[in-house]
Amino acid sequence: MEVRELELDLDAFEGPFDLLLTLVLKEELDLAEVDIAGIVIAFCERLAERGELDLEACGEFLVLVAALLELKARGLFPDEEAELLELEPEEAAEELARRLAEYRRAKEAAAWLAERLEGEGDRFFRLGPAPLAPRVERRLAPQEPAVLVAALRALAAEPPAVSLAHLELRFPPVSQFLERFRALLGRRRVFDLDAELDGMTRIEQAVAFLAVLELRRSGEVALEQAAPFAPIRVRRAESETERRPAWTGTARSA
Amino acid sequence: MDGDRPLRLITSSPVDRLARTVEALLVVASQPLSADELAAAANEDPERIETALRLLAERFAEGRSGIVLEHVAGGWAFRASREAAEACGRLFERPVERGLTAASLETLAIVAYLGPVSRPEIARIRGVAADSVVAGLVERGLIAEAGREEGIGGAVRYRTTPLFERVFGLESLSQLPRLDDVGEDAVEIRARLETVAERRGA
Amino acid sequence: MDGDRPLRLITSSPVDRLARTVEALLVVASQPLSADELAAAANEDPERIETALRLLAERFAEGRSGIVLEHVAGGWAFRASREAAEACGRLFERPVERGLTAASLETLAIVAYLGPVSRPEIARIRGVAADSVVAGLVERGLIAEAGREEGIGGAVRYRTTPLFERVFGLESLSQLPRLDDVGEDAVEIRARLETVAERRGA
Repeated sequence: MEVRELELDLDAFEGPFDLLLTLVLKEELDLAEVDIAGIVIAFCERLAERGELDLEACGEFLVLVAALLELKARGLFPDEEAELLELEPEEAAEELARRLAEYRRAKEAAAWLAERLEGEGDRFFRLGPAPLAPRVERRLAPQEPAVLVAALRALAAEPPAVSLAHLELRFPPVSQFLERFRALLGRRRVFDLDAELDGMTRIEQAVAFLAVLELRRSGEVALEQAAPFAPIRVRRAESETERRPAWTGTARSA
Repeated sequence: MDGDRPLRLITSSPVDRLARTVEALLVVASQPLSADELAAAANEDPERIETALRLLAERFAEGRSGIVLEHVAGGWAFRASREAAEACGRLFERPVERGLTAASLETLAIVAYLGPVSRPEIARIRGVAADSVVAGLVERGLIAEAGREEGIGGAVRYRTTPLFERVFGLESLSQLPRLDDVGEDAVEIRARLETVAERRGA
Repeated sequence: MDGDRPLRLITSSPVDRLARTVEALLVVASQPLSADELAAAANEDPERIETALRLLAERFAEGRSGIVLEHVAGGWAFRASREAAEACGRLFERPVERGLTAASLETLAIVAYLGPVSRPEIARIRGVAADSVVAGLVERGLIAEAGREEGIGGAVRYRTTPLFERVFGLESLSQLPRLDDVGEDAVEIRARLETVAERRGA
């Protein structure tokens, strides 16, 4: 049985196994799209049809599927993928084979450790201190009582008065600007925000901008800006629906 | 002691075999083991365990072996012989420490001036949990438990130890420097510290 | 071994006295002690310690005593004799080894052979993220942090601990078997990949 001729019928690929492998190695097929379990099932079905165990084919197949899984796992590590994408398909295949060998080695070492652990199952030893071990002596050089006095005085010292300076930044209420802009829109259909903000402190400008956003949210105005950093124009909303605050919705009128 | 009697170390006698099992159990244990525990582990009668223990007590006796079998509260355990005490001391010794951390000093000062005092009180005055610092000072032998606060489930209280007095060169706690600017006695000092701590927290 | 030769346990010979000190040190130590550590604690020449250790290795040998002296993890330590394993198993747990999964063993193997090695490197070799497996091994004390990779923000690297050597009964990491040369293996796999892939191209 030739593994390379195994016919596959997957979502992402239809054709013989060796073509799939070629496309993958040339990076013309994204492995993320390939259902590797589907390949395994196809192989097992084919094996069952033949009714005999073809050990050589199984070995071949396992190596190839392991290679595909390794390639797919590579997708988990984007940095690595970028690094590998720079490789020619030829080099990528070589790198892949090297990694596969490395992983196989780790598995062999793990198997050795497992066997070793099994063999050491009858070796018991104490973890941690002995029941009647001497206490670990932590010796302290002679100390001056003055350090104790200093420590307590520091604890007894009044905490420094908390500075309230930062609280003196006074924020004018947003409502103040809401009223001001509503009044303005009562007289004019549209105004230029930058012109209105001119002469205000930075904090006032910030609060005024919040007020404009609030008017926009409630549907009372529409905002226009030709380009980033271009002047913002505030336009009175035309229709009744446009003016209705979002949270009342239409359900209420129904 | 019949010190010159030779002991055959290898024998196939059942008691010797049991003694070897008990030796093995004791060298792995991190707690003393009672005769019952040994019997259950060895799958043997407690009487035969007692016999094995007697044999081992003779073999692992002070002056005869560096490993000494000792009967302590809770059971049997191996310890180092007294003749090896100096060597063991060197094995467990750590370099002399020059000073204490700020947290340890604060805690130690509170216990020295206000003790006996509980962990929750120390935590209240310092404004941070005191558990690991208190445990560290207990381990170093600078403070020790001294009863509990009154009432059911009262917290453990701590006081300083004679080692504390030695390290700080004091003959007694009454020799601690006075802290009149903070308070005239423990009651005043405590009140002052607690007031400040509350204000700090606020 | 000349198992039936009687051993006098009490003698006043200096080597015997030193052997008793070494016994005492080993029975209270929490980890294997190197000849140098034993020499420092006993305040003796390392050569005389070696002599004492040889004497003790004979006395505390498998089959002869329930306490066995072993050379492990770069030092000397007592353990229970294997013949007492069943009794020990009834009394003691083996928390370090319990439930070591295949993934943990693979990771442990990678750290043992390639360490110090970082988590990303482990992940690259195993093809899956290694975070929880590494954390589990650190918690068991089988691996530990060992600096960082070079460069700013380099990944933490890990190596195996003396406990790893002790659990697996290794005198040192150099006792790990040599594995097949990676190069050859890679060539073989490469050849198989190519025969399959390039036949299609033809």
